[in-house]
Amino acid sequence: MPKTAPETAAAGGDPGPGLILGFARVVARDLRLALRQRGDALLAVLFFVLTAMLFPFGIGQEPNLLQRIAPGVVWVTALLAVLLSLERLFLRDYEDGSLELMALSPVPLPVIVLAKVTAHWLTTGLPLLAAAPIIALMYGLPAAGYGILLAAMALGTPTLSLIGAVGAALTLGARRGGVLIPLLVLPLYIPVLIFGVSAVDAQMAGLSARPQLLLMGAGLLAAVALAPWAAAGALRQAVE
Amino acid sequence: MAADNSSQAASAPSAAPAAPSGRPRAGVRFAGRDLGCVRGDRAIFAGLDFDLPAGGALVLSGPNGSGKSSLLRVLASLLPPAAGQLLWDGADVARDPEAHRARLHYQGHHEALKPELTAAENLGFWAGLQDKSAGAVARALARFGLADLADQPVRLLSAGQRRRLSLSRILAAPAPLWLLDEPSVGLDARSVRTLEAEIEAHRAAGGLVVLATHQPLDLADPRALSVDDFPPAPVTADDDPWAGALW
Amino acid sequence: MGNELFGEYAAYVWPSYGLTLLVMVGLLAVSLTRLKRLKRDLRALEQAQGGRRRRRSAADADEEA
Amino acid sequence: MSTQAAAPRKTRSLHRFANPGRFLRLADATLPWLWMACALALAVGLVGAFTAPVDYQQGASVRIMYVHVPAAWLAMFTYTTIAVASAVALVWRHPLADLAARAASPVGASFTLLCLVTGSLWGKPMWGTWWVWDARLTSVLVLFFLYLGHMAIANAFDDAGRGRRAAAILALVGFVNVPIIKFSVDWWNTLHQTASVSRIGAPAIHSSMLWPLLTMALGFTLFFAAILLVRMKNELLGQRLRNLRAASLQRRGEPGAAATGQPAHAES
Repeated sequence: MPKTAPETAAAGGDPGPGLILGFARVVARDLRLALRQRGDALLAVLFFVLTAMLFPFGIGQEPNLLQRIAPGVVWVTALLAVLLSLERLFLRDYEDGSLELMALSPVPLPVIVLAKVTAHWLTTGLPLLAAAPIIALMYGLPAAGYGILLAAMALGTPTLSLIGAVGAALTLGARRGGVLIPLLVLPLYIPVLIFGVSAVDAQMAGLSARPQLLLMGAGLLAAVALAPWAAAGALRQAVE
Repeated sequence: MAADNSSQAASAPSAAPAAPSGRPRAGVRFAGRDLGCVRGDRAIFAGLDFDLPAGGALVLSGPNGSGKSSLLRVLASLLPPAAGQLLWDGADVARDPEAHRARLHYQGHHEALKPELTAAENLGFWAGLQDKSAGAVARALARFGLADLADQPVRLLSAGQRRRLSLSRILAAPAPLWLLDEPSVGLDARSVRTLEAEIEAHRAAGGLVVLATHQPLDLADPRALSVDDFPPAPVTADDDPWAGALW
Repeated sequence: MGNELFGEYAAYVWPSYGLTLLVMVGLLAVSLTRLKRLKRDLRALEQAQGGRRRRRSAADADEEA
Repeated sequence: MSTQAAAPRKTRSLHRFANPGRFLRLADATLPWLWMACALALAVGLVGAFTAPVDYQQGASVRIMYVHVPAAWLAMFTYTTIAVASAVALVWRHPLADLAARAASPVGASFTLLCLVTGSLWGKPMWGTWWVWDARLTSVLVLFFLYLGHMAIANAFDDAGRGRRAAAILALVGFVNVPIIKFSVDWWNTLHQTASVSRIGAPAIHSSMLWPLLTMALGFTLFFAAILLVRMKNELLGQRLRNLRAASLQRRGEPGAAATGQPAHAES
């Protein structure tokens, strides 16, 4: 509908793009930014593999011991890798003023938060998923476990990013905000860790991992519904 | 901050006064009634009123730290007012914040530009959030003389060029209300004139501008408001709610 | 009240009650001393800002927020 | 009410708490009664606790239950109070709710710690170890970290109001997660139930052991209510002190400002 400039100027702003389009544009920008500085994604994966590699030095390389703790180690190190990368989720946008403009844009803030978390997951969670089999291999995880491990991480890592986003948003503008995120977020990570590991354990024991995966799916849906809304509330406070 | 609703009943907004400049068109009016602002535990200003017709420009003056930026953030609905009401066409802005956000552009001290992205990409993103085409972006860049820098990564641009790029963001997507916080800082003389021309064009089209500035911009009959004239009542005023309560 | 009261687990029962008392008294002490200090500072500051009538009549119209 | 007249406006000070005067008077009125009721409940509870029959299996160590269980109850009750106060603070922006949440958090953390320590003291005679990964103790341990997170973020900001509001959101997010954590820890506990750790089945509560337990719980709750009111007064007075100091700084910067409430032009 061709509107000449005066009408739009006097009448009121334009309705923003649809939610999906706004979401896609924020994801596209964040991915382009991440591509322009590939370091961050790589750091998370390197931390993940390196930390997982430390355990045998501590615990010894006795095969069936390593095999038993493999899911636990993979999940704990993945969780810590996600935790490390949470601070850069909003901090740069908060410091250069982009967050204010996003809060003022027609695209609702929860949608923008969801888009930023999706971009964060694509640049952090997915690489962890890709690197997990390497660690499982190092620990001698039986072949049957790989599929469930990846399925569980595919459901779990986005939940970690979503819950982490609330922590990252809450600590914006705090003194030493980054140090605070683990304290706020780790207690909330415990259910994901428990079900993630028990899914693989159930598979190893020959039981079906369906209940664990279903619960993790429910956790993910709940996180998708609540976390962006809570993080948006925290961001609104940060841009005051 | 307690958003205090009970006091609004007392100062119910009267019908918007007729446009003083006798302009026939019943343009929109942007007004503030008894605005109060608290940031951190410090009261910044209180009892602030203003009234801006369509095509009007409100220039905020006052020494540093008197609350010009805070007022602009209150008008942009970034900072909820601790007291009082914002009215757009007589309707309380707090009732429909989305609509208010859609009708304004806010330009703060930060430029919201990513050094890794090119000028066109940066502007394209912000215009994209307003659902504007690439054509609008190109026109906006051209109006601020940045057409040839479109494909330059922003980290290679000078501070002045970044400032102009940030201002051109406002031109890419038209919105009736411009809230500019010291827009002319860091601009060379030619760019300041371009800025003034853009503001006048916007006002001619019925838009409104509220800007805080230290360097005077020559705009047609601007309305002045000194935030300094509305200091907060000191805490120990007579109506001290603590009186007689402590011991 | 012989053996049951103490029993061989006395070494665990008494520390638990002792600790409970410690927590309660500790919290109380911390809060009350802070209250006293705040009141002292406030009274000093109020007096420093000129002799305002301290005791206002109860009828004073405290405005409802 | 603020007049539109050109005369210097008599606007209310913007630091309106929900009429602090009335809250302080209310608090001062109820506090003595609360302390008396708390002392009475605790005294009666203690007498009951030490006269109740001893559980045949656990011997006298079951007496720890009379502090451990009320502490666990108070840990949960306080977190619920914080969550409700946070919801009120965020939805209705009621300033006193903000203060209540901030004042209650350290109290909750202390009783959660008390619950953990008394729990391990109770478990030691039975299992020979100070810490046992029992489902309930582990959940209380996680709750303790939720408290620490709440207190940490409440103090992490220079602007006290910003800290309180951020803590309010965290309290709500935490409150939603507590049942999920409880469920997952129970699930995890049943999975890894090693033979040696017999679930400490709640000892068959004979009525003569039950009423002291409930009385002690009442005593703990009354203590919480009283200490909360005292700590809220502290928060209010602290806020008042900061406001007065800020105002006097501002006034010192104003040449010729009259001493009393005449609003002068701030030169700052």
